[in-house]
Amino acid sequence: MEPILFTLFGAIAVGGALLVVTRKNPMSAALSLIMSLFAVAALFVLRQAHFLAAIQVIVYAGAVVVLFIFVIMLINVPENRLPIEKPTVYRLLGVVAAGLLMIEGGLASRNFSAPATAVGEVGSVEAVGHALFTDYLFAFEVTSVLLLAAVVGATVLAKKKI
Amino acid sequence: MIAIPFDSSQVMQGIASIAPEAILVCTAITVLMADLFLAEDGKWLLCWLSLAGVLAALGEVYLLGSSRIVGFSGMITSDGFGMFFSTVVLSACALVLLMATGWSERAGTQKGEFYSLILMSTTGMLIMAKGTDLMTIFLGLETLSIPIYVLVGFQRSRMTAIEGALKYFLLGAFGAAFMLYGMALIYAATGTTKIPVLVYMSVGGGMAGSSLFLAGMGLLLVGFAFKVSLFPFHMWTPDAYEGAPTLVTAFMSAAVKAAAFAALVRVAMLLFPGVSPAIGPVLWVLAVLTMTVGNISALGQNNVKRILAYSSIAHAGYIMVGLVAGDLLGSQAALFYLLVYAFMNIGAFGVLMLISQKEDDGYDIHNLRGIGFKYPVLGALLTLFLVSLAGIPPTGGFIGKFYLFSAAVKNGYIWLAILGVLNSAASIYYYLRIVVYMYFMTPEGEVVTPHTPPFGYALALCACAAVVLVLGMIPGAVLTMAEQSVLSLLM
Amino acid sequence: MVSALSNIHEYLWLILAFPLAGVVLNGIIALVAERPLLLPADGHGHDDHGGHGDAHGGHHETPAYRKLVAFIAPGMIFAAFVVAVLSVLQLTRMPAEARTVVQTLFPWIQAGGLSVSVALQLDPLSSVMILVVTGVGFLIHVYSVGYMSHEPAFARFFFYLNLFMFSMLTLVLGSSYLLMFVGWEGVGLCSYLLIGFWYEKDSASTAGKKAFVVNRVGDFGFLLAMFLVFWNFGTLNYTDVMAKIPSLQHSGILTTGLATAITLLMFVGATGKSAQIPLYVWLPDAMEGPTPVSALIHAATMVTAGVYMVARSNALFMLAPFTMGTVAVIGAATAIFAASMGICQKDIKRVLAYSTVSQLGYMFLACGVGAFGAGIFHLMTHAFFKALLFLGSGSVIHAMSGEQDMMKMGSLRKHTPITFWTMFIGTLAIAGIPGLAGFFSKDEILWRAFSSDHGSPFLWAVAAVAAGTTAFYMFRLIFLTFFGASRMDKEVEKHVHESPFSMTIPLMVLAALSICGGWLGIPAALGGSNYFEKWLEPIFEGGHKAAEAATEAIGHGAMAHHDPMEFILMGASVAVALFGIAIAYYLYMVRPEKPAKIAEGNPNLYRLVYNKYFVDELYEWLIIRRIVDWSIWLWQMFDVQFIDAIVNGVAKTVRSAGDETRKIQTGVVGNYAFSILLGAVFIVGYLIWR
Amino acid sequence: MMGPSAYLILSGILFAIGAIGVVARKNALIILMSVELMLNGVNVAFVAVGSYMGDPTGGIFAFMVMTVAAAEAAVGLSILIAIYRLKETIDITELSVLKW
Repeated sequence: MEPILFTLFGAIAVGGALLVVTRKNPMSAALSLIMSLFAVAALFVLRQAHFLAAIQVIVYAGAVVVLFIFVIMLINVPENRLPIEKPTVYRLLGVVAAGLLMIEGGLASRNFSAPATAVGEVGSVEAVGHALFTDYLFAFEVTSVLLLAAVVGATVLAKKKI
Repeated sequence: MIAIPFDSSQVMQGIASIAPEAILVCTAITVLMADLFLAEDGKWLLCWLSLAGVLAALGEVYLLGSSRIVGFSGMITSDGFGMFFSTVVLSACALVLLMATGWSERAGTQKGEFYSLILMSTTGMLIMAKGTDLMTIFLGLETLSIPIYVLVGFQRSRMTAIEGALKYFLLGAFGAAFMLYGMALIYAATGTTKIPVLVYMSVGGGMAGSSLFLAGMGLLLVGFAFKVSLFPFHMWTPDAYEGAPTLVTAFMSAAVKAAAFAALVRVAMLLFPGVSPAIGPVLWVLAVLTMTVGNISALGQNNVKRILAYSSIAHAGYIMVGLVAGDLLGSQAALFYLLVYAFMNIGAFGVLMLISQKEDDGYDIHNLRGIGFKYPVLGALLTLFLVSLAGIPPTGGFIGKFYLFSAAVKNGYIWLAILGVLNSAASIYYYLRIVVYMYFMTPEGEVVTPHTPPFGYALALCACAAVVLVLGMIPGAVLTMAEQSVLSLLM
Repeated sequence: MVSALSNIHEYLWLILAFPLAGVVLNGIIALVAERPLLLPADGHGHDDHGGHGDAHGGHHETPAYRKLVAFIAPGMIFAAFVVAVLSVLQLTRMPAEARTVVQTLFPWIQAGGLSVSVALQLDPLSSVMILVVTGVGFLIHVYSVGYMSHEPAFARFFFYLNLFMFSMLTLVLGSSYLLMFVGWEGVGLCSYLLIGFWYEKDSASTAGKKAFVVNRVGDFGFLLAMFLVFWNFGTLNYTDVMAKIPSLQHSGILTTGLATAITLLMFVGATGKSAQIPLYVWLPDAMEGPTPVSALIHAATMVTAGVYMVARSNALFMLAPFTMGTVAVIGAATAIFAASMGICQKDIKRVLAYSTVSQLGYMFLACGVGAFGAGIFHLMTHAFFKALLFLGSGSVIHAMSGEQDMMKMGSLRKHTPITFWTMFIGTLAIAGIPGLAGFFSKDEILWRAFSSDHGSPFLWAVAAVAAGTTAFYMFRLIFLTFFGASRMDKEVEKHVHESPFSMTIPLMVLAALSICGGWLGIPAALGGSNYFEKWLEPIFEGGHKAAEAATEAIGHGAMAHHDPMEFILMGASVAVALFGIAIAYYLYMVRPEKPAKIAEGNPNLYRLVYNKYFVDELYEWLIIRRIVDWSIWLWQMFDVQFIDAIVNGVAKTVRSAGDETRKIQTGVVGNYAFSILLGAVFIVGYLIWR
Repeated sequence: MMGPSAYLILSGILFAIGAIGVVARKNALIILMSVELMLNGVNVAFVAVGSYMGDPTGGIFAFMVMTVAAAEAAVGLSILIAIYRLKETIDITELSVLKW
């Protein structure tokens, strides 16, 4: 079952990603991004990472992309003032370079193999929660500083009057 | 339901290992709160409050000393290496805050947000420097970067500032993604992100055959290279440096670079030996290209801030020479150089901030005409810092370069040393050019009137000058300290 | 008193401390008292003086601070000189093999296997250097008090000058290569500051920049040599390096190849500092600085640092025959080349500048043939007579209200007798007239160039021709300046005056030294004892021993001192010098006046005489004019166009490369990201496909 | 049979597509989305490796990456807003005052 679902959701994720980088209108790009993120969430479920799948949907697709959409509507660039993007040699080179990186990553990943013994109940809410508040407590605490910085920073830059 | 065991001794140990960071975060929050209650004419307190916090953190670093404290299941370690870089980062932060006392008023940064962002960024730097887990390094990197993105664009009504912020942000996120991808590949190859375990697995070339691990190391290197601005990952540097408020530029060039190099040195000293035949040439090429491109690009610049930005790229290349050498001496030299670099660069920016009347045009080299003789102290200070950057004795910059290049020679990288010394010789040209403008060019019209630095500012400049000179004449103690800290890393 | 003297070597640091005190005091005075000068309100007065401040009439009250400076600056140097003399005197009382005193002041760097202390080393070689530096330096300081008396930035000038003395003494007294390098950079910086002292002159600041940039090329060599020494010897102290040579040779670490690499790199450094081909270009331009600076830095002391370095490292150089050959050939080539360019110069200081380059070539020639003692001997005598000549030319310029063009001088002998006589003595000395200082040192070099194992008749011939050329252009200078009819501007002529005593007394002292200075080293062939060479022997015998060990040769024994060839060569070189003088006399004393006079008096006779002189015309046209033309051509083509073009061309190329490199910085984020992506692709690709 | 490396390869593909977006697009908003895409690709790798290895690190790392991504998005979007207020454009080719 997993190969089929993997192929399906993998294809949706890649398709959504391709749409993100090819859409002219940022709104369609944002919606494609949601599609891709949902597909990735499904892949997380396939890997028994239920907690992360939920977070992916709630935080990523839910909050982050909504923020994007919010900003898109806020600044609301008219269609005719969107940057004009034509295929150029430079862009082709960019695609080629990214393709090379993909091939390199693929070649390196090809011989990845997991130990046969591995059993994964690591993605459940309980397992993640336990790890998060024992071994990774520090990381969890650091994110609070990170988020505080982001909040302060976003306010400084975006509020009308400082 | 699995109960989470509570081991108070471990918690205490963990808190001890991050005590300086905790002090900084508390100060940051206090500053934010105080900002709400202070009247407009009382805002100057914020700066001193932040400074007090930084000094307290610095004191705490020394209270902890160089003894090894492993905190939070090996996520972070306070040791001699961490102490050295905490010293560098916190002194850089303290100097910048001292300068802010005389500068924020007119630059419009006399705000709680400004100081708390600086403090949070400093926290991130300490975390990055002390992190012994790839995750900690990544989180530290982000915690230091996000406030910096904002600080670059802090004067958001200035187009260059906000443009610099955008560029730095987009590329920073892009670069961080590469680093993250590298970490993922390393994790895939080894099943762990803890550096000590990685060392155990990779020592003696245990992982040298794994292309997954190699690719991961390469991408990790890309991430670091971006942060320390090595060619070809350096392009954001001049733009972000030019756009940022100069105080932030000084902070970035000294502290961010030091923190990023701290993590890079840790990784390079511990993990690169396992893959050295593969990664050695890469580092060699990066070092040479970075020096050359940085120096050559600086030659024709007319904006002093940009000159110093390119010079900072070149200096990243010099420091890489120490990493290419790859032994104790090389890393020791790199550490020493980062310390000196922090002081001389902040000093140079500090003097320039006084001379320039405003951002952007204020940093045109022509504004320096006639400064040298009219304001001899400022001129002499700037000359001292530039001489040190150029690596001329008897300054700390010379000792640092001497060590870096002799480490290269010692390890048989003769050509690297030759190219390095040649580069250093070429770099004299543009440092000298600034001095020439100060002393040997007659001003067209009035000589600009520098701002009179208040006490704190003057103190910071004098401290920079003193450190640069003292490290040039009696560097022994600091070199020993650098040696000890690298040794504590290798333990 | 006796007890204080008996351990004077414990006070060696005073030699550095006195100039340093001068630096501090003059710096404070400059900051406090001359600060108004720096402010725009007084800017006009500054400009008036600064432009060509060599000489201005006008008498005004000397402010007290200037008197103080005039007392402190030379006083400190004099104090250092006294300490130096006492130290050297005590050194002479010690047994020859124990004449190395090292005084450690404080540990400097002690980490990573490198242990360098700030330590001073007094030995026969450095004793010669400190005596020359402090002695000549003191005289030049005294002279400067008079010469710069109209300069507004008086204290600043002496601040730089004392700083220079401090750096130079660090260079020669330091006990390790690292300390030498510190001094090396220090003197470079001071030289640059002093060349550009009158920075309002564009040419002055450009010249300063050029000096600094060219010197960096040299420093590059020095630094690399230092790294190589450090990693193969594990130390940078002279005594340790010399002591380790035999054992390292034995263990096969110190091969000829390594020695060649180290010494060649050192020599690159020396060519930069000591203005040898191809890095000599900065020295003639450096004459933009005040004349005492030219005398002190660009003639007597700093430019000889390269020679000192080579002599200091003689043991290493002796191990590298290839380097020795290079040093000798470059030295000889520079000697003749620069001398030939001195022929056509019109500016009195530029003549002396080319002459300095040429004389430095002699010193390197001496080192290159293994006669380090002769090189240092010439260094000393040259310091005397060249400082004298420069100061004399300064006195002339002073008398001429700033005019430097010799074509606008003439007949000054009557107006400035002391300057004339002292400069005349200096000229005799440099031309190698027997009995004067230059004769003994130059002759020693010529003889060793001929007779030494590393020498050859060819080197001798080149050096001898250069000696003749030197005599020619120096007498040309004397004749054009002091003899003949006056070609001065009427306005200038009214003000011509002899310089004050503060300027003429140093001239007289230096003239005396130019006469007697050579008597220290009268060769055995002339019945002398060559005390000077014996004094330096402990320094150089190590090198000879090492070289013998390397070649496994049996000692050659003492140099054949009574070779009759020595007398023949001596006579030949004197003859060449006299020939040069004769040509100069003929061309600049006899010829210029005769045709004109005769033509005035009797046209017929004139034609006759003209025809009679036709042979001479032909001769002159064929040979002498050709030589002068050739000299001009050489100067124009090679110096001005070729070398300058190379220096400027390299600078320009690098800079335009920089402008191109910067262009990849398009300002568009996407392109920056592309660069990052490409970098990542290359790195990862290399790592996995390697 | 699909091996565990398939997830890594998919992760590489998503990462590369994101990189294309950053390099080739002019619209700053879309560049920002592409960065999110890259981070997302990395997350696939972390989660898959973690679950195959039976190690919680991967999941936690992915969790941290999401947090960082959210923070970056917030700051990045506020920079864009500030820029748009000042210059009314989000075209990066028009935002190139700083160069050379």
